[in-house]
Amino acid sequence: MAHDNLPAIFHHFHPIEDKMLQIIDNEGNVIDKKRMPELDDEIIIDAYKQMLYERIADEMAVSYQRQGRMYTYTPNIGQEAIHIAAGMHIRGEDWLVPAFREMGTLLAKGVTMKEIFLFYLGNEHGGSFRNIRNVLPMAISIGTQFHHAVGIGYAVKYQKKEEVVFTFIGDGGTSEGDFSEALNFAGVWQVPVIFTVQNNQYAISVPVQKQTRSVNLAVKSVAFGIPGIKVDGNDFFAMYLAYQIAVDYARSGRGAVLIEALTYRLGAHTTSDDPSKYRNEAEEQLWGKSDPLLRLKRYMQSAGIRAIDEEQLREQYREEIDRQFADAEQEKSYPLSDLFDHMYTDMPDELRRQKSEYEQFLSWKEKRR
Amino acid sequence: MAHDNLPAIFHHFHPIEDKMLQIIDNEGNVIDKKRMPELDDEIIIDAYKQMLYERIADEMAVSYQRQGRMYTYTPNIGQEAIHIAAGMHIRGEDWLVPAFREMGTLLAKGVTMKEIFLFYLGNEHGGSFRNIRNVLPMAISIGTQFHHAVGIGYAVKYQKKEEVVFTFIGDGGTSEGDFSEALNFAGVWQVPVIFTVQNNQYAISVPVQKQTRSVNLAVKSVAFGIPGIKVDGNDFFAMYLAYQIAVDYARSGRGAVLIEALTYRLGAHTTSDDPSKYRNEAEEQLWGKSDPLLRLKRYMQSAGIRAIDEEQLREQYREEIDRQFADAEQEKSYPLSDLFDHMYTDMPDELRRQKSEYEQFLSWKEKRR
Amino acid sequence: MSVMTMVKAINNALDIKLNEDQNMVIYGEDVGMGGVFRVTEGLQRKYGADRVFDSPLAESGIVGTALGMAVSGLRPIVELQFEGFTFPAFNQILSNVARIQNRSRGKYGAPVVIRFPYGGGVNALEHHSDSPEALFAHIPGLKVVIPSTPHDAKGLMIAAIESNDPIIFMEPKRIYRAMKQEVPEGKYTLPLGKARVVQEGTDITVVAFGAMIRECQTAIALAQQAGISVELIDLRSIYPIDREAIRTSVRKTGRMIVVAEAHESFSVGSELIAIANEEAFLYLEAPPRRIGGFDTIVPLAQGEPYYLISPERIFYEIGKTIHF
Amino acid sequence: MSVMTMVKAINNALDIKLNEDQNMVIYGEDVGMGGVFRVTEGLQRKYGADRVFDSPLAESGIVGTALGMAVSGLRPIVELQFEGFTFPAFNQILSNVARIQNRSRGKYGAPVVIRFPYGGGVNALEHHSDSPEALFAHIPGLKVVIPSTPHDAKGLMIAAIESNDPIIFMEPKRIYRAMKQEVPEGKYTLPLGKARVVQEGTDITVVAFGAMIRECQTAIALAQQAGISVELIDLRSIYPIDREAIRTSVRKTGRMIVVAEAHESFSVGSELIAIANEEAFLYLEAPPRRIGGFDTIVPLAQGEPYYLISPERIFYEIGKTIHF
Ligand SMILES: Cc1ncc(C[n+]2csc(CCOP(=O)(O)OP(=O)(O)O)c2C)c(N)n1
Ligand SMILES: Cc1ncc(C[n+]2csc(CCOP(=O)(O)OP(=O)(O)O)c2C)c(N)n1
Ligand SMILES: [Mg+2]
Ligand SMILES: [Mg+2]
Repeated sequence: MAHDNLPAIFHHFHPIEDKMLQIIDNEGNVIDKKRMPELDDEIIIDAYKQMLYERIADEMAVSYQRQGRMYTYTPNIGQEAIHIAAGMHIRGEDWLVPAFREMGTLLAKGVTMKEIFLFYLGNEHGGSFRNIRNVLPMAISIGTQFHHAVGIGYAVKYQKKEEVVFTFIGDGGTSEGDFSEALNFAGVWQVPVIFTVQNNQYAISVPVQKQTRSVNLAVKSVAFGIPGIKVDGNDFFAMYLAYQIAVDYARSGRGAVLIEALTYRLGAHTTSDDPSKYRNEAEEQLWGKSDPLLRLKRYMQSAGIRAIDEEQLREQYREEIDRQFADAEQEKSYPLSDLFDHMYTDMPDELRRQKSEYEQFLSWKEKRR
Repeated sequence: MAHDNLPAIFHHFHPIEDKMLQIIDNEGNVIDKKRMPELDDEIIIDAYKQMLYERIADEMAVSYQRQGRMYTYTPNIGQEAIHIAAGMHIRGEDWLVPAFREMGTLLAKGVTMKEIFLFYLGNEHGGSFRNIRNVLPMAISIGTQFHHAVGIGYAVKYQKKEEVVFTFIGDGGTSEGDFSEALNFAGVWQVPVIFTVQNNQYAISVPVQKQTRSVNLAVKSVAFGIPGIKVDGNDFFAMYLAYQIAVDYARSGRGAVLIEALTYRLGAHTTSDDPSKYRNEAEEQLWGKSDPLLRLKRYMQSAGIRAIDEEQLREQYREEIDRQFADAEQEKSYPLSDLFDHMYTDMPDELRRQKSEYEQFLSWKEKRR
Repeated sequence: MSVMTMVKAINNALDIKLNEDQNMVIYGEDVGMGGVFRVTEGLQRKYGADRVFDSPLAESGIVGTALGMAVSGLRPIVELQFEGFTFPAFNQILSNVARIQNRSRGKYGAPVVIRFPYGGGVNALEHHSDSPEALFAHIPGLKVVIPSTPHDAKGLMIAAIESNDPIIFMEPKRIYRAMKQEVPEGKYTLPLGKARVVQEGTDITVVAFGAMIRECQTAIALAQQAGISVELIDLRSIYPIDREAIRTSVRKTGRMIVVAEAHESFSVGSELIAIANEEAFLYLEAPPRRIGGFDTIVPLAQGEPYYLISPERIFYEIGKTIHF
Repeated sequence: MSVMTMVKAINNALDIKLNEDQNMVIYGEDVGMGGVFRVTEGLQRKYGADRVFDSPLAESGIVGTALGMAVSGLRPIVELQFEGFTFPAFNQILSNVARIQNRSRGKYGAPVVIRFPYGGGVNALEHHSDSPEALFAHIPGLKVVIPSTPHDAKGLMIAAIESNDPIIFMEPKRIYRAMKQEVPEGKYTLPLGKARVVQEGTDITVVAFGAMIRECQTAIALAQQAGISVELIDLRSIYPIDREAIRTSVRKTGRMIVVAEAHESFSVGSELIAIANEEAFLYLEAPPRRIGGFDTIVPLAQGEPYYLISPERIFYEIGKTIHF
């Protein structure tokens, strides 16, 4: 691992020593002044607003699902600092290769809540993010997305572009072969990919301690010759700094970076999951104290940043989200051709035949009525 | 990674520092007296003889193949110290889960050359190692064997046995997802498995530098919370010591170990490969100086160990190997039922039908003559 | 007797065998807390975390380690969380689980049961609605089993666990809890590789399995009203297929349709049509047909009604074959 | 025109396209030095190591990264070393390569060619003699192509590279160098999805592909001596299958056998019999049959003669169908 110009932070927080980059504590106090990113108040306020928006969208999605208006849903609650910090660094031409729990970053890329809702309402048009450049659909088959990110990284490099690829995975996902293979390819090819592991402590019911015996997840980078760092994922500033450094590293052609963002899934795995089956409230409450929104708000208060009218904001966001959901709910036309049209760029006769046979059945059915 | 009682050597040679355990140098001089295993002369002579036997068997196999008497063959030349050192630690009840380039360890387990030849002569009976307990057939699908070893390790632990599982892979194989997954399972389950990576510098034509950017291969253990060590694989004593420590660690229930054995594939990848297409003679000659047989012989000479009559031994081994090959060549009966009998413990009618239809064809063919 | 859903019946089968055989272990993702469908509910508490446990999230590892356990004396049952996540394990299944017996000339067995929910109709995300049985059935060395009722699920699962061959056990998730049935409380097995005649009839043979049996039954009621007598066969085993059952029935009825959710091309339907030709060509009065899914990705919830095979569609196809 | 083996013809196709399209890259294990069968020989020297290169030894990575390249503007051709080593990549192929177009509603294409040698008859170790075409053909979203001559290999490969859909390109390794043929030097394509009538005949249709075409030709010569007129169809494309070619031929001859090396159950043969029934039922004079490998692991060299399909066996089966 010949790390020319490896930023000092990767030495200082070498994951083998299991140190964690943290800038503010749970009370919002700055504990690492030297590393505090210099951000205008307005940027911090904006970050908080984005986190709040993601939080509210999640809460509402869960309630739509409870009302039986949406199938399943995977909430992001507690992991917003990661998503918004990433979103503040991702450029329009950069690539986002998501897993399925990084809504805030999708929104930052320009994806709309309507599209996200449409996806969970069971329509592929929602998952395609049609109008936004360089975002892949969510990856359900865990781990596979890491290879796609590396391949995009290769293309970016080959085409001598300056794009950076952001990709995400969960703590559970680090056990999949594809995770390791992809980091290995990224090391060998030296591609501009930022791999984020959102270590939210659980893969559905399985705690990270049963997932791996490594000292942390960032240290997995060592096996593949890329720099890695463990970061407090509930600390917006730490995540902001980590992405700043990683983006700079990747964009300047030095290669890939692995970021472990330590966080906690405050909600259920999906709306069909019941966390009380496998974890206790005490634990949830403990982590609740590290809620990234709470921490950032406390920081803002103690730093004397202009107060925002949160109640009014919440109201505004709720309305906005409700509107998007209503829009998505209305878009319920799903023609038969949607099944066939995108299978191939050039539709085989076989599919044409199957479709037309089915249409015959439909007209028989129509007549029968 | 809570390494209670981690033997000091794993700290001293922590792979992140890229140090290598080495006890004798290319000239056979002891360079690490403190770690030199205390071995009777007769044991050292025996080790040398086993290495010699493996070398000669390889040379003869290659020549049988050239004579058109055998299909393909994968020589082990240059990697014998690893195989014999492992073989000297593996007990009758221990498990051997091979890749396909560890002949000396197979022989130590009791497998015969005849069986090995029979396999390369295209008969599954050769690959099954029928009479030897706890050896799996060679693994052609690279990486998959690591999971089998871990599963066996789980069974051993579950059944409260004291067996240890030895498994092997090449440097190229470390890129496969299964390699990483298996180390991860081994870490979590703390199973008695000794993983050896034979880093012979090449995966067919691909040099290890194109395989991974990690500082060495032993360091991959760090990603999965198991101890790892890089060892001079052409140094019999270093390998002997490494296995001694690893076996002790695993057998006492402390978990798995990863050993990177640094070596060189002095021969071709298989008999259909031509290394001159991708590497130069200078490199081969350089590594030739580190030939494990040469190094051990030099040590034996300078340590004043009783000389063996190598010419006579070679003659004796050649005859013995020729006899085994002749035996294998003669065993050419391969009844149709061999295809069907072992597919299921309880043969489905479908297979019976297929077999009997084929027999009808055969008797038609017979009559047609 | 006790009234059980399919989930409960499988749970009961696992319970009986765990109790009986100390060498049996069960693991997979989230299996400890009962699995996402609660099929392993309560078993960890009862049998301990060294026998019923969570594995890391890696399907190749789950199946590959199971093979290692199996060759060294354990009898592992592994759960893969959904059919769509069997594919990271496909290499271990095809290259090793299915082959170790033959590769070792019978020295090592592979008594592994790989079980997973499959099939559509549950308004799920991608990879949660597929029916990949044909992929497994084409792999020599495996047996592929699919139950259609709680009763069958229990008897077939116990048989699968007791078999010394590797079994792919596919559970139609759509009917996991959709029906309840009286199921004997004790141990019983059903033979692997044998189909069941669900209902006798004389005009046409309908072959199906899994969740499609119910749909076929509804269609058959429609057919009956139209004066058509249908024989319904539940395959139960996709490999080996019960050739004799097909032969007997198709020779009797002269007509066959196969109903299966999977993509039509290269499907169980194709195989059964080949068998019908081989076994009953001279008896065929109409071309045997397959009613399957399109050769498309199974759509998300809004599009799924097109993809799913409705009783009405089956009735329509019965009519077409009858009036050929 | 130039006399070429199939290896040379594919090499030539790759060369032409690399030269034409800067966005095309080729990689895989040992591809840099030409690959174990020398199909990519000389290309790295000519086009540089950023366009033709070795990858780490990880098939899932090879295919998964290719998909990433494809969605971002490159046109990757990847080599998997043998058919037996496609399975570590099976999940990437099935879950992503085949699906990204549909999943993204056409926003992202997947112009990936996945090529690998397949099939028996070369006295190889395990995993080097299989014919898994049916597994790929059952996956919606893929096209599966198999050439049987150097000429076809070149034309189909260029068409595959130019296609915007993902292609599984299976190369019958047994005839890689076993035949030479005049092949045009310039660029040409053959349509994907269309079969070729190799030889016209009136008594029976034989459908085959890949290395089996040659064996069929030998068998047909025997049949001719016995006064049987055989129509030979080379599928060329396994998915989509050329239904029209089957219809036309079987309606003419009334008889069909399918010859394919793969395990018989759930095979291309099964699919073609289904199609023959759907398209030509009333014309069938004998049951269409499939001549395939057993449902067993392909044996090592000593047992392989039993498994391989000889011209004599094909002739025997032709006779059985003719005299049904
Ligand atoms: C290959 C694969 N296996 C299994 C699943 C089923 N599954 C969905 S989410 C999940 C847990 C993921 O945990 P983690 O990676 O930590 O991500 P998180 O859900 O915590 O964000 C599992 C097992 C899947 N989607 N893909
Ligand atoms: C899964 C898989 N992919 C590809 C191959 C083809 N193959 C056989 S040996 C080999 C190289 C192996 O290199 P390495 O792991 O370093 O072992 P070595 O041959 O050097 O002992 C390859 C690519 C294989 N056998 N299995
Ligand atoms: Mg998680
Ligand atoms: Mg090697």
